[in-house]
Amino acid sequence: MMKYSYFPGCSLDATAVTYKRSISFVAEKIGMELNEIPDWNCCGATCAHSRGKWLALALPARNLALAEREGLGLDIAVPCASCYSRMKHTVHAARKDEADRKKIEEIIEMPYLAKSDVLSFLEIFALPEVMKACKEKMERSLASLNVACYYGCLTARPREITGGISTENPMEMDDIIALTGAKPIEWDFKTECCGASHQVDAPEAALPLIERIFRNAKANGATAIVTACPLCNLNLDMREEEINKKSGTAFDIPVYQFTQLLAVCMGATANEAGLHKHFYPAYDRINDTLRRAGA
Amino acid sequence: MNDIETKLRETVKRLLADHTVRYVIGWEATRFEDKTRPAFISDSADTDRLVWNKYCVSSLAKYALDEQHSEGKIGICVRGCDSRAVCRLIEDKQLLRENLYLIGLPCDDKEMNICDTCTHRNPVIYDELVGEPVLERQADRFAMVGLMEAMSADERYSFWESNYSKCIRCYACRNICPACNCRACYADQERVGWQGKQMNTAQNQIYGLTRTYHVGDRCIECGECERVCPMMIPVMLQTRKMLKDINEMFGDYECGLPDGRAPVLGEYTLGDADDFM
Amino acid sequence: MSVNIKEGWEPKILAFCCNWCTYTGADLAGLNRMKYPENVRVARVPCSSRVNPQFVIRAFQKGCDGVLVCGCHPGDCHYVTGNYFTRRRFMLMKKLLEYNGIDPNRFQARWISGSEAAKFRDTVTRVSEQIKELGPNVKFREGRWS
Amino acid sequence: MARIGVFICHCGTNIAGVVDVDEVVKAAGKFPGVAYATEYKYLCSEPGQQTIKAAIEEHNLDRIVIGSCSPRMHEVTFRKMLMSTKINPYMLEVANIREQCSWVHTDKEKATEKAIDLTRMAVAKVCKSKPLFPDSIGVTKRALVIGGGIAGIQAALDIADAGYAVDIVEKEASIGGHMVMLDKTFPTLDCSACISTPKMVEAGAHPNVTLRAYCEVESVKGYVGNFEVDIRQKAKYVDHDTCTGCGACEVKCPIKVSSAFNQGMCDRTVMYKPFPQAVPSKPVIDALNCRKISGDGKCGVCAAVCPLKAVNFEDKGEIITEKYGAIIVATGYELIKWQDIYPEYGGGRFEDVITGIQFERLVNASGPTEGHIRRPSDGAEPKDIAIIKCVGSRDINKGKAYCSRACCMYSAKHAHQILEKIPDGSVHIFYMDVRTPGKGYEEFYDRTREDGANYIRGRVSKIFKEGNKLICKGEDTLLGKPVSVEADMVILETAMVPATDISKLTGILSIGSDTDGWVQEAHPKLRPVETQTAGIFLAGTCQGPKDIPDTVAQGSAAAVKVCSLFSKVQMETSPIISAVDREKCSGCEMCIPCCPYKAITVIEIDMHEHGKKVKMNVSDVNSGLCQGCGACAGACRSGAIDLKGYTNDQILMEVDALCL
Repeated sequence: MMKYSYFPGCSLDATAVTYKRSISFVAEKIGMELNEIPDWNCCGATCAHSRGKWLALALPARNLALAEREGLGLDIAVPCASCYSRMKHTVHAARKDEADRKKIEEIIEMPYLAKSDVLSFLEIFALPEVMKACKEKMERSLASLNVACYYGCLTARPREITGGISTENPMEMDDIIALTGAKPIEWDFKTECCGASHQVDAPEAALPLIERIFRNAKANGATAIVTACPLCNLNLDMREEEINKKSGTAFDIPVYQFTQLLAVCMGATANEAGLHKHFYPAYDRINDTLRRAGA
Repeated sequence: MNDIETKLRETVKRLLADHTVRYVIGWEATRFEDKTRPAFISDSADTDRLVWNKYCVSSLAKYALDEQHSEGKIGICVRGCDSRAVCRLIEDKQLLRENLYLIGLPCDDKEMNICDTCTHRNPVIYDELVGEPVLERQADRFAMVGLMEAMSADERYSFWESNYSKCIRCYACRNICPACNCRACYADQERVGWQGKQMNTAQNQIYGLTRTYHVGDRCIECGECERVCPMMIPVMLQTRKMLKDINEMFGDYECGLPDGRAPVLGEYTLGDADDFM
Repeated sequence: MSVNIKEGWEPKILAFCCNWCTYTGADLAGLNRMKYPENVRVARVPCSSRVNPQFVIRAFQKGCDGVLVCGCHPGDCHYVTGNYFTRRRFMLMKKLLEYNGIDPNRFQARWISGSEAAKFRDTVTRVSEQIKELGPNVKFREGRWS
Repeated sequence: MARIGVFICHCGTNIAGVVDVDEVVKAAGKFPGVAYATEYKYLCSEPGQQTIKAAIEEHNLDRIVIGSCSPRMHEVTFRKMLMSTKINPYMLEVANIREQCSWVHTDKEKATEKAIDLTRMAVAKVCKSKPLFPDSIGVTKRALVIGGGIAGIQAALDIADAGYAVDIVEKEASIGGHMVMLDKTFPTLDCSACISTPKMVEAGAHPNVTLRAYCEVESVKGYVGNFEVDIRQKAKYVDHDTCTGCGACEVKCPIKVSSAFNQGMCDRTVMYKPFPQAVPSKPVIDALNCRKISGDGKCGVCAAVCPLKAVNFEDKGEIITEKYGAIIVATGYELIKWQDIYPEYGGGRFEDVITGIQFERLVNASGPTEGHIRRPSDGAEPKDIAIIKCVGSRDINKGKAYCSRACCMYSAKHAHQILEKIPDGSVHIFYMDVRTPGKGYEEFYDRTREDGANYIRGRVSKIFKEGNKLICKGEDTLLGKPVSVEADMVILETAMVPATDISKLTGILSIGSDTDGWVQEAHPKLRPVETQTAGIFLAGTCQGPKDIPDTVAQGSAAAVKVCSLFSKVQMETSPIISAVDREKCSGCEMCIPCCPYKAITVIEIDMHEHGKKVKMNVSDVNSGLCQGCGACAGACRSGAIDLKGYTNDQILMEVDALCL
C-alpha cells in the first residue's frame, strides 16, 4: 500500500523544482498516493535548532500534528534531507520522553502523539514493494551512465535518531539507481557534507567541501552524481561551473535527483523530469546515454 | 447423572480392572447436596461412588504426596488447576510423572469467584481426557491486585492487619497449597526467631508475608488457599501480587505449566532491573 | 497507629553488608574517618545472597525502623553470581513489603563496592534521615505495639 | 548455658577516645551468657592475647567475643590464638567497634551506645556458634594449562621443571599462539620465532609435559586439588602415533584455502601444519574444506601418498577424561573485528588497509612475501605508509574503553621496520598518546622518530581511495588543522579483545570475567594470577592486554602458585561452608541453581518414614567445592540448608539482639 502523508518542504516549489516534477511523475506512474499535509509550515531547517531546542522541536511537530489530525494514520514522506532530519528529531524526542512530548503539545497547542513514522524518499523507494513497482514501469535504460550516489550527511546521521541507513557506506540509493540500468560506482564520499547553507554565508570554507566530492566522484569514474536532497543537489549543481573556473578543474559531471533518473526511465519527457532546469547542463548527458542504450 | 460422570466411572473401572493404577483419587458425594469430598477408589466395584458436578471443587493433587514412595501408579482426576498442581509438584521434585495416571476433566461449571479468573479450564497435562475440551477464557488475573495497589500504604496495611487479626493459624492454606511442599515447614520448626507460634496479629502477619514469599514465584493460582480459609482471608491476593510483579518484570509468567520454565527466584539474568535500588 | 515520638528518639537501622564489598567499604569509611549517623548497625554476611528475606521481616517485627541490604555491584560478586539472586529476591520482597503497607524507604537495597566508602557514608546518612522523617516503625511490630 | 568472655579493646585511644570502654564492659557483663567481661589496651598484642588466654582458663570460658577493630583485620589473629586454647577457633565473634564505630562517630554517648549494641549482637551470635573443623583433601599433582601460547608454554615449562606433570590443551593444531606469528619483538628487535620456537620444542620434548594440540576443554567437574576434566580431541584424521611428519601429504594435497596463520594473506593446503615449525610437527586435515571428508568424497590423495598409512578419514575424535589438581587459564586474545565497527576505514573494502598482525606476516621472512613489504592489492612495494593506532582501543563509541598496551610499541617497531626495508619510503603514524612504560621502550620510540617516522597526533576520521592512493583524512590536534595523508598502504593497530569463546570457558570453569570479557583476577593488585575459584589460575592476555614480557612473567607467576599448591600432601579447606539437614530437606532443588560452584548435588538416602524404610532425595554439599557464600541458605524455604558460621539461628539472634 503505497500511501503516505506528504510534507514537500519549502525548496520544492523553488530551487528543487526538478525534484518536485520528477517525484510527481514517478508517484503517478507507480501509483503512489501522496497526501500533502494541509497548511504545513517551515520545518525550521538549520536556523531553528541554532536558536533553541523547543523551537526546533515544535516547528516540525506542528506539521506532524496536522498530519495526525487529518486522521489518515499514514507515515510521512519527506523529500528533503533537512526536513527529514528535523522531523525525525521531533519524533524521536516525543517518543523518548513523555515530558518532552507534553511540552511540545503545550507549545503547538495541539495534541501530538508521535504515532506515525517519518520516512525519507530514499527509505520509501528502497522498500521492496516500491522497488518492485518501479522495476515494472521501466521503459528505458541508462546503461553506460556511471553514477556516484551522493546521500549527503543528514539522511543517515545521527544514527541513533535516523536508525537504519549506514552512515559510511549506505547502499539504498545505489540499489534504486541500479533499476535504471545505470551503474552505481563505488566511491567514498557518499555521506560527506556538501556545506549546506554555508555555501551562501561562508563560501571560501564551504566550496572545498564540494570540490572534494566532485574530485572523488571523478577519480572513481563517475559520469553523473545523483542526490536525494534539494540542497545537496542545488549546491553541487550550482557550484560546479564556479569550481571548474576557480580551480582549473574540468569535472563535467551533471547532478540529478534520483527521482529524475527514475522518471526518465519511466518515459518522462525532459520537461516532465525537469532536465532543462539545471544550472550545469544536464539534458545532453541523459540524452546521449539513452541514445547509446538504443532507446 | 451426566455423560461425563458416566464416562469417568467407566474409565476408572477400566483402569482398576487392567491394573493400570492401584487406586484413583476423585470426588464423591456427601450428605450435603452442595458438597463433595475427595474419594479414594481402589475397588472397581466402588467406581459408582465417583461424582462429577459443579461441586467438585477440592484440589486433589496434594493427596498424591502420601504415595511419594509407593510402588505402582495412582490415578488422579485432574481439572486445569489440579493438573497445574501436579506440574508444580513434579517441578518441585516431589512427584514423578511416571508414577501418576492423570484423568483429565475439562472444567467450566464451577460457581466460585476464584474460577472467574481461571485461564486454564482444560488440564495442561493428562493421560486421557474425559469429555471434550472447553473454551479457554481471557481473564484479568490481576484486577484485584491493581485495586489494592491503588490504595495508600496505610490503607493497605490496615486491610491486611484487619484480615490477619482474624487468622487462627490453622495452616489450612498451607496444607492445601501444592506449592507448599516442604518436608518441614518453617512455621512448624521450633527455632528462636524463625516464626513465633503465638497467635497475635503481628505473628500472623509475619506468617502471611513469609508464606507469600515462599510460594509467590511458584503459585499456580488455584485459589485453594482462599477456599479453605475458615476466616475468609483473601490469601491469594498476596501471591497474585508477587505474580503480577514477576509478570511485569520478567514477561508473561504462569506457573504449573509443562513448559519447563524455572521459578524466577531460581534463576537470574545479567540485565535484571536495578531500579528498585 | 499514631505514635508519639519520644524526645530524642533515634531510629534503629539494620544493615546486612556483604563481607567482600560493602563491609569493606564501611571499614574504609572508618579508615578515612568519614562521619555518619550512629543509628546504623551492620550485620556481616559473606554474601548478600546469604540474607534470607525472612531476616528482614523478623527485623521489622522485632522493632527495627529500617533495614538495608548491601552487596557488591552486579558483575563484581566475590562469589560470581550471588548478588544477581539477591537482586531478584529483594526486588520482589520490597514490592511485597510495600504492598503490605511498609513504606518503601524503610527497606532499601544498595550496591556498594569495597572502594565506595563515600557511597556507604552517603547511603547510611540518607537512609537515616529518611527513617527519622518517617518516625518509629509500628507496622508488623510485636507485643507492645499491637 | 554458654560461658562467654567479652574483651573490649581500647586500641590505644582509637576506640577508647570516643567509646567509653568501661561502660561497654559494664553493659556486656550483664548480657545473658556472659561469664566474664574485661578491657585491655591492645588486645591484638602479645600480652593482650595472653590476657585472653588466661581469662579463658580462669573463668572456664567456652566462647569469646572481642570488641575491637574490623574482623577483616584481626579475626584471623584471634582465631590463631584460640588454636592454642581449649576453645575452637570458630567460637569467636568480633564486634567492629573501631572502623564502624569510634572512627566514624564523634558523639561519645551515642557511639558508646552503638558499641554496646554491636557487642550485644556479637554475644547473641556467638551463643549459637558451634565448633567447626576444617576438612582436608588430597591433591592430584597434575596441572592443566588451557592455551598453548607463550603464557601457557612458560607456565607449563616452569611446572614441569619443578617436577610435576602438566598437560597443555591447545585448540589449534600447534602450540605457539600469537607470538610465533610475529616477526621481531620490541624493543630489542630479536626475532620472535627464534626465541619462541625453542620454547615450543622444549615443551614438546619435556618428559613432564603432555601436549594436547587440536583439543578443547569440554567440561570441568570437581574442585581445587581434584578437578576432573573432559577434553575433546578434535578429529585430526591423521594418526599422530604413526605419522613421522614427513610432509608428503601436505605437498600433494590439491585443495588450497586461506591460511589463518598468515592472516589470510596466502593459502595453505587442507592437509596442513599451521606453520613449518609447528609443534607437534604433524599435520591434520581441515575437514570442513576437505573434498574427501566434506565434499564429493573423491580425492584421498593424502592417504595414497602416505608411506605409513597414517591417514584415517573415519577419525571422529574422542573425549579424554583426566584428573588435575590445578588449572591455568592462558587462552590469550584476539584482535577486534574492526571491519564491522569502522566503516569509515572502508570496513574491509580496501585491500591495502591491513592490520598490524597482517603486517607482521608481511614483513616476516617466512611469511607470504618472504619478508618483502608488498601491498596486497597489486604486489607493489608501498612507499608511503600510514599507521593508525588505537583502532578499537580507547574508543568508547565504537570499540573498547581500555588501552591495548602493546600497540604503541609495535607500531613504532612497524615504522622502524618499514623505514629500514624501504629506505625511500615514508611512515605517518596517527596517534592519540604514545605510551611507553617499559625497559628500553621510550628509547626505542625515540629512535623510531629519529629514523624519520612522522607522528601525527590525532585520529583518522576517514580513509578513502583516489586512484591508487588511500587518503587518510584526519586532524592534527597539535596544529589544530585538518590533515590528509596520501598512502599506498594503511596499517591499523587494532585492539586486543578476549578470545571469542572465552565466555563459554569461564562458564565451564565457574570463574568470573569483567565487562569486556577478560578473565577476572581475584584481586587486581595482590592476587593478579589467581581467580575467585580456588585452584584455577590465569596467565597472559586472557586477563587483559599485555606485552610479551608481562605475559611471560605471569606465566611463571601462575606456575609458582600451582607448585605451592602441589607442595602440600593434603589441603585444608575452610569449615565455613553449607551443610544440609537431611531431616528437613525435601529435595526441591531450589538451592542448586543458586550455587555458583556447582557444589550441591542431589543424592538418594535411606530414611525411615512411618516405620517404613524409604528412599529420599536430598541435597548434598561437596565440601571441596563450597566456598561458603550462603546463596543456597538464602534460597531454602525450610532452612534445611544452612551456612556454618553464619547460620540462620546465628543471624536471627543477631537481629533480635539489635532490637532489644
